[in-house]
Amino acid sequence: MALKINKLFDEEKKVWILKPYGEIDIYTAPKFKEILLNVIETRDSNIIIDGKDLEYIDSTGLGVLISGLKRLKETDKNITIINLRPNISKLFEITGLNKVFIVKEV
Amino acid sequence: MALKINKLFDEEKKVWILKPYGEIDIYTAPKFKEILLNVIETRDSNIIIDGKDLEYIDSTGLGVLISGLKRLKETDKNITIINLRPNISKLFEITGLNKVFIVKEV
Amino acid sequence: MEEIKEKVNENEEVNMDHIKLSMPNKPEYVSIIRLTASAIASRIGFNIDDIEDIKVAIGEACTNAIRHGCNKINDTYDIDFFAYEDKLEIKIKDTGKGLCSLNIKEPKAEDLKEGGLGLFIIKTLMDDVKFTTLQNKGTIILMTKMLGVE
Amino acid sequence: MEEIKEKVNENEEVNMDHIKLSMPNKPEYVSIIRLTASAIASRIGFNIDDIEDIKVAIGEACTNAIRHGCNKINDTYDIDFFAYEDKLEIKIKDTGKGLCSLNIKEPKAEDLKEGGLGLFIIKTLMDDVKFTTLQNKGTIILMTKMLGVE
Ligand SMILES: Nc1ncnc2c1ncn2[C@@H]1O[C@H](COP(=O)(O)OP(=O)(O)O)[C@@H](O)[C@H]1O
Ligand SMILES: Nc1ncnc2c1ncn2[C@@H]1O[C@H](COP(=O)(O)OP(=O)(O)O)[C@@H](O)[C@H]1O
Repeated sequence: MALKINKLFDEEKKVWILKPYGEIDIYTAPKFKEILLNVIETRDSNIIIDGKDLEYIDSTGLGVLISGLKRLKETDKNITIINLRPNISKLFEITGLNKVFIVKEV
Repeated sequence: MALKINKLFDEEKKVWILKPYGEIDIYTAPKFKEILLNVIETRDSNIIIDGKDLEYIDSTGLGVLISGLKRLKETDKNITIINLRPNISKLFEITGLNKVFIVKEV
Repeated sequence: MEEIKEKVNENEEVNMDHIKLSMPNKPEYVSIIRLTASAIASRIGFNIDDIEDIKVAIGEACTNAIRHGCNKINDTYDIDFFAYEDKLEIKIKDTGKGLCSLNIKEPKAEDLKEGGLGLFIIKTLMDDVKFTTLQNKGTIILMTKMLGVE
Repeated sequence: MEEIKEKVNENEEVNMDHIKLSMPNKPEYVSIIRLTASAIASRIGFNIDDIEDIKVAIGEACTNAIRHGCNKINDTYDIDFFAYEDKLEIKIKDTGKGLCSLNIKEPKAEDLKEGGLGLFIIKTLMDDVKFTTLQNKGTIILMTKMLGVE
């Protein structure tokens, strides 16, 4: 019912790794947006989102991801999403967002 | 949200061991009662109830235990309850039923 | 009835969220109410022990509403949650025959009675419990759990 | 409005349980509604995948009710569950400005718009979705998930 987000910058691969724990919905999306945009501002690089412990995301959360991607695209960077649970993977498929983000099985 | 009950007769110790999984409440208590009384009818001996996977019990469920105990008392048998979770242990204490049944920590 | 109404109006001036639920008087739905109550209590910030207490208390009250408090076969009863910053009030209202007696006694262990534990359990687990009963017009039970009180 | 009312009356003749919920228009309570919906769906017998679909759909509908469908600050909106043996109908009713357009388009991936996914997701995950909208008087969305249908 809540959301925690772990963030770290992988110095070797020069990439942000964000790992959300819990649910991203209308209540928690603003916090997620703040962290995502803050991360991009701090260091403009590719972002990996590890979905292993993301239990739920709704259109509000997808909207935040899209706004992050838009920002990154300005400097030709990207968002890769890994480890998505089947129920969430399904959402990316039906919305076509699996073709907008780099969605990887593992 | 449902209830399953495992029953076995320990031939060595001559005792029934019942292990409920889930919740005993107004909805599932009738099933629990049926199994408990059936067990007593099949073989009139002491009963051990293993509460390890009992997640919830309400006054309806406690009532079933009492009616089982009443039946057993007629032939000087008893009900021992083991492995109760703290939240359920508390219910036995406040109702004084920890002095009516043999309630053991392990 | 009056007393509870006044209480609710007074409440509306402070910071309070009101969640209303109407349920069929069927045993199979009580676990859903317990789950919803847990989620609300957890949102307010109650700890696990208190959430368990609230779960048991609301379960007992709903069980009574179904058993004693519903007249017709396809009847419903109402559950109101009043979520404050520092407490949760829960009101369960049925349309049954009303409580016969408000004399809730501590159960006597030696007696070995199958019933009569529900109201006692509610009183023990909650910080405040009020009954309003109208002969043949139903029962209202209003119970309160305070946040951070032992 | 008429259409949905008729439907409900018709329903009451078959075996159906009606659960009513009224919620404050606050984001922090949407997860509680999702949880309650999951529990109801599970009680009817839906499998895990279908329960997930129902959870997402009701989440989106409640999000819209809060975002677009509530006029006042301390407004509430209503969720009705109609539990049948072979389906779950969910009605979400707000008092907002009403839907401007019922023209729900498949999102275009290239467009990269932050919004506009909610109604499309609902339509995709549920077996049937009906909107009733009254200019400045709110929106009703009635969505149905059938049991055991792919
Ligand atoms: N909602 C209610 N409507 C009418 N009578 C009630 C209600 N709740 C409780 N009672 C009365 O109070 C008595 C004690 O209730 P309780 O302590 O829960 O035990 P039990 O339900 O097992 O008898 C019940 O037997 C019933 O007569
Ligand atoms: N309950 C509602 N009341 C009024 N308008 C609504 C409601 N639900 C949806 N809408 C309208 O439909 C549009 C599309 O909704 P949706 O697909 O959920 O995307 P989003 O909410 O992100 O815009 C909204 O922008 C809004 O104008």
